[in-house]
Amino acid sequence: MAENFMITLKIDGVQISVPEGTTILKAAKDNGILIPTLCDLEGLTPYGGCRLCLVEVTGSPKLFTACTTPANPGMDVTTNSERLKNYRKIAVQMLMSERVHMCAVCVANDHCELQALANQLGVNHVAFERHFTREPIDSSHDFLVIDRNRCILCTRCVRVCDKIEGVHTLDLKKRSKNTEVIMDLDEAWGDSCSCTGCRKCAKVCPVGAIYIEGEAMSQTKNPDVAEFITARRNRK
Amino acid sequence: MTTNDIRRTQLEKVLKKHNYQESALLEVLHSAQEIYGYLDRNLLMDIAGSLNLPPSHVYGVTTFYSYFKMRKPGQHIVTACLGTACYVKGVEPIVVAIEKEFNLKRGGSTADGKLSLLFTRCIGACAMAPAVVLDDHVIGKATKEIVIEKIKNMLEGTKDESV
Amino acid sequence: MSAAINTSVSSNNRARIATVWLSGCAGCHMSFLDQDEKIVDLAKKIQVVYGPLVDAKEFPENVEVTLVEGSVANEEQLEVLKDIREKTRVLIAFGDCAVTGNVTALRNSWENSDKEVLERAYKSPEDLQAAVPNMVPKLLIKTRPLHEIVKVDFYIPGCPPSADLINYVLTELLAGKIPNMEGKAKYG
Amino acid sequence: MNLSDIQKIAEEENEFQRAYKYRINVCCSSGCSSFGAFKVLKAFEDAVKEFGVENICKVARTGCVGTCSVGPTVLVDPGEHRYKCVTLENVREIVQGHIVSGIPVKKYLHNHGDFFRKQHRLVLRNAGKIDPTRIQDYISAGGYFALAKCLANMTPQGVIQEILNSGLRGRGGAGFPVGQKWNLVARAHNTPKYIVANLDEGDPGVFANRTLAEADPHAIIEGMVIAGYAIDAQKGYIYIRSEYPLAIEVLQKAITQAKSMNLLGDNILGTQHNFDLELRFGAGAFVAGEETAILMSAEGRRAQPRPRPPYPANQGLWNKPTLIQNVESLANAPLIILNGGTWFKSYGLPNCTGTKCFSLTGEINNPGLIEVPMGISLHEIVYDIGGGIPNGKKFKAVLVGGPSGGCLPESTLEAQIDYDSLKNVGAIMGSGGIVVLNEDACMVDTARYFTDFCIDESCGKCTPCRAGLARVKEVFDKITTGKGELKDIDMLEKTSEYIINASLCGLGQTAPNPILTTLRYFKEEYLEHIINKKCKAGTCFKNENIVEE
Repeated sequence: MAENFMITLKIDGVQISVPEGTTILKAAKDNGILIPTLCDLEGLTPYGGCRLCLVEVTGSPKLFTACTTPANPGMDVTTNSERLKNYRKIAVQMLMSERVHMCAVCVANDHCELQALANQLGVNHVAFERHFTREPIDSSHDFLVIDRNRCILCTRCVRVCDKIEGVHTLDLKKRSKNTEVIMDLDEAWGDSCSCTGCRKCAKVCPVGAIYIEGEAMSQTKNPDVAEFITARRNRK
Repeated sequence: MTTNDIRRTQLEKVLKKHNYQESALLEVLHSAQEIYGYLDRNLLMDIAGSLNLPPSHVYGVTTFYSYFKMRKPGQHIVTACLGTACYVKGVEPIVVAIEKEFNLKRGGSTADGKLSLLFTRCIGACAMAPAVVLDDHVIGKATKEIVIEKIKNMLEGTKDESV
Repeated sequence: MSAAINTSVSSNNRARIATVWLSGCAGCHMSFLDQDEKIVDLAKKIQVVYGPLVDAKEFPENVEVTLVEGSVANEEQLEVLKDIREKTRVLIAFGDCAVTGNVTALRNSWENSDKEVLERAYKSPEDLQAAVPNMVPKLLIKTRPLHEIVKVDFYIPGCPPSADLINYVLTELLAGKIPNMEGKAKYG
Repeated sequence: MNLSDIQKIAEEENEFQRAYKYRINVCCSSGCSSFGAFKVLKAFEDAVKEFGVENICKVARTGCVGTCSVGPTVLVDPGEHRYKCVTLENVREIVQGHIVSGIPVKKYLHNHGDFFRKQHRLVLRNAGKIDPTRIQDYISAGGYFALAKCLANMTPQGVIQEILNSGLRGRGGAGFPVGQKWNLVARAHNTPKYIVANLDEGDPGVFANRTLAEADPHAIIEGMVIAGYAIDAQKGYIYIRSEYPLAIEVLQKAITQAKSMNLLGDNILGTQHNFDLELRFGAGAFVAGEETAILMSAEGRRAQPRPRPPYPANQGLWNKPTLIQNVESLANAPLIILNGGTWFKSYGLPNCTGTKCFSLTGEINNPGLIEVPMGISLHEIVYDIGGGIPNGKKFKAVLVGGPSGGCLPESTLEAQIDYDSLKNVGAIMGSGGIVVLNEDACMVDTARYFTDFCIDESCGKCTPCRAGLARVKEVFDKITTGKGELKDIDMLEKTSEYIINASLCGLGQTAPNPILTTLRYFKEEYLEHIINKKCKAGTCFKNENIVEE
């Protein structure tokens, strides 16, 4: 593999060089340009679902997800135009209106990536009518709890369970707005035979959907776990 | 052998035909539904084990596609087509009439389990819209009177010779 | 934008400001008072003409800015808010309940919550005589944030919004500027 | 088997068929069979025997004739006499009159007006003429000659060049040049390569692909083997909806026959070329027709699209280079190889060549399956081929391109059928559905219906499509129950724009088309709903529609 082959591109007017095959998101991040994202997480397979990392590439009318699009030589990428900012605000509002996101009463208050993003982008209200889902909270597991009313369907938990822990306890059921995260055959978490209780799902959850009973969020949240384990595994 | 064993043998044949390949999941689910009528949890667990797939994956796939049924359907099934042509030509009043006449809700079955009312997004019989399917038989250019009469005949077991 | 405050209409060159307390816990008002010494500067520029902090019975005409705390949960509040909107030039949704519904809207997940909530509050298994009093205003089917009922000019999220943020927003508006909320406000 | 063997089969078959003076083709496609076509077929066979004319009259089961609304239809050759609404009772009369006495039975004949006059049947060349369950029928009509020609006289690059010359563009909706696509896959380095034929016709109101498969399955198979030769793929899948049992049966039979005659499998026609074919079944998911979702589904997974790049031409099925092509595009290939790209270009427009199949339905006199040259106007389709609106009603709109197409008013009817013109008026080619609405239709409700469809069919992966469409639906619920406000129109426009630009796949990117086109052409109806709380069509504001929160 020509992993040291470097390519040069422009992001927000800055010339940068990255190894071939790097995604735009990573290329930007490594050069101090943070593109917002909720579903992407280093160490996991890119998903491209939340649509927050959309960027403009000069010469194409289409928008590209920075998390899945590899940086190409000579690319001219804009990450923060007014249009993109506006789209990100809409995306955050759609996520906040889709299920019950009431920060003040959420276990992840102050440790939530959706909340942080709303604050950062200046989303000071949600223009869409809010939806109040009423999924029962599953606290049947010894210490892991899932509140699907707060889930944003980023599938970080599903991917970390599959790729990093390797047990694939979690997956999605149904489709469209009825999509939900499930354990095994849609069992109560406590009845799941395959779950190892590794807690990684809670660590990577960007919101307060999966959490650990009786543990402070500051202690639970550790999204870097996926990257960290991947790096350790790849150690020669 | 019990019926269940016979069915399991049939399913095993299907699995073998597909070489127990993970990628044949949809085909296996199709066959399993044909053999058993619907896909219950035990069956899904069995298939997951046979294809060496995580149960959550199998469940996720089964529930993604609307063709797969996880509940036992009624003895007879009425499927109304909700395609554009049928909608334009007025399938909705027919559905309402069926609901009223047989006292069941869309997507559900009658209390005695004899009749289910299901939906499909277009069976491709658009030139004869609106279309309603009774078990495997398509009624084209349906009206509520015709459909209700045919359902009644079907429930009474009288064979309809006019088609 | 219309949000910039015009101080010239008031007699003493101070902007006529009102605060209103709908379905909320008064925490936002507490935070307003929590501006400490900054409130002294602010007081030189504003005149509070209505609200829980002052003794006025009727919502006056020609109010420049109204800070509305809390969501709209019942029919009375619905009328009050519409009245305020008519008499106010700049209406600010003040705090999470006003902006999102927050805790007060959690009942929206339940069907019939407009009835059940009252029964839960007033009836009890111990006292079979207890009943929902008939002078309680009828609850709306769903608790709503302000902007779903009337036009809102500005939003200050937070549960409660920090005193500094309140001060920043008011100061900017009084200076005829539009506050930039990026990275400043915080839900929850 | 080789070319001369094929020629021999064709000659034998032709001779066999020439022995018959008459041929009765009974359409047994899904449409007609729902009116009992198979029983009619049996009745004809019996009647022919009864009258002792089985030596001069061949009764054949065929695919779709086109006039699906007057089924079961029966075509008697020579002379292309079409009988409509044939029932078991008048079969004997037709045989007696037409075959025994030699006089067509006028009272049962179908007066189809101009239905066929403006059509050009290239893809549907054999539809209604041959028995789809007999490979000999296909061969006698010139089938598999193109494949033999490729294998014997053309290089893979030569085949691609011919397709490039023809200017054929993908018939699945997006209109990407087919030759270029083949080139991309041919040049991809990785092996093995795959072909996936898209027969997941999920658009409600569309049945063109199904009809093709039921009427002429070998045209699809031959196209796939040719494509396999051109791009060096040895394995293909036909991804077909499970809602099409008859098409599945016909295709399965065709594959078996092709295998037994060495037209599929190893060393096809005695050459080095191998190509194997399997069916894959969909299971009721519209989104599975999307290019990357179909791959997920064919791999046995949830049909959730993934972002491109990487493109399937480089990383498709099991991350190998994959050619995904609509079956109609594939069925064009044998014709182009046989007659040349230049010949193909003589049909349609210079930049948009050939023909396109449409299913024409809704409030129209002659609904059915049509194939028209590119460049024909919508007006000609609706009024000349379709015969206008029945019951003296007025035309209101035509929906072109399925649930994510556009609702076009009278003023756009002069628009011609090609990818760009349709895009200009707000519609898309889509998979070829044309639904006509008359004055009784409510356009707000129509847009709501399509939004509803797309919400149900959204895979749920990306935010704009999953959450955005649901928000849009709420606005429609408001408007159609009398709670609409003027600002809702603005909200519809802005949200639609966001969904189009930010969605992951074609479903989300086109789902707001009906909303935007109805807003563009029928805004007054929205205003009427919002301001006057009135629905002229009487569809909205009904109690049963009101969703009380």
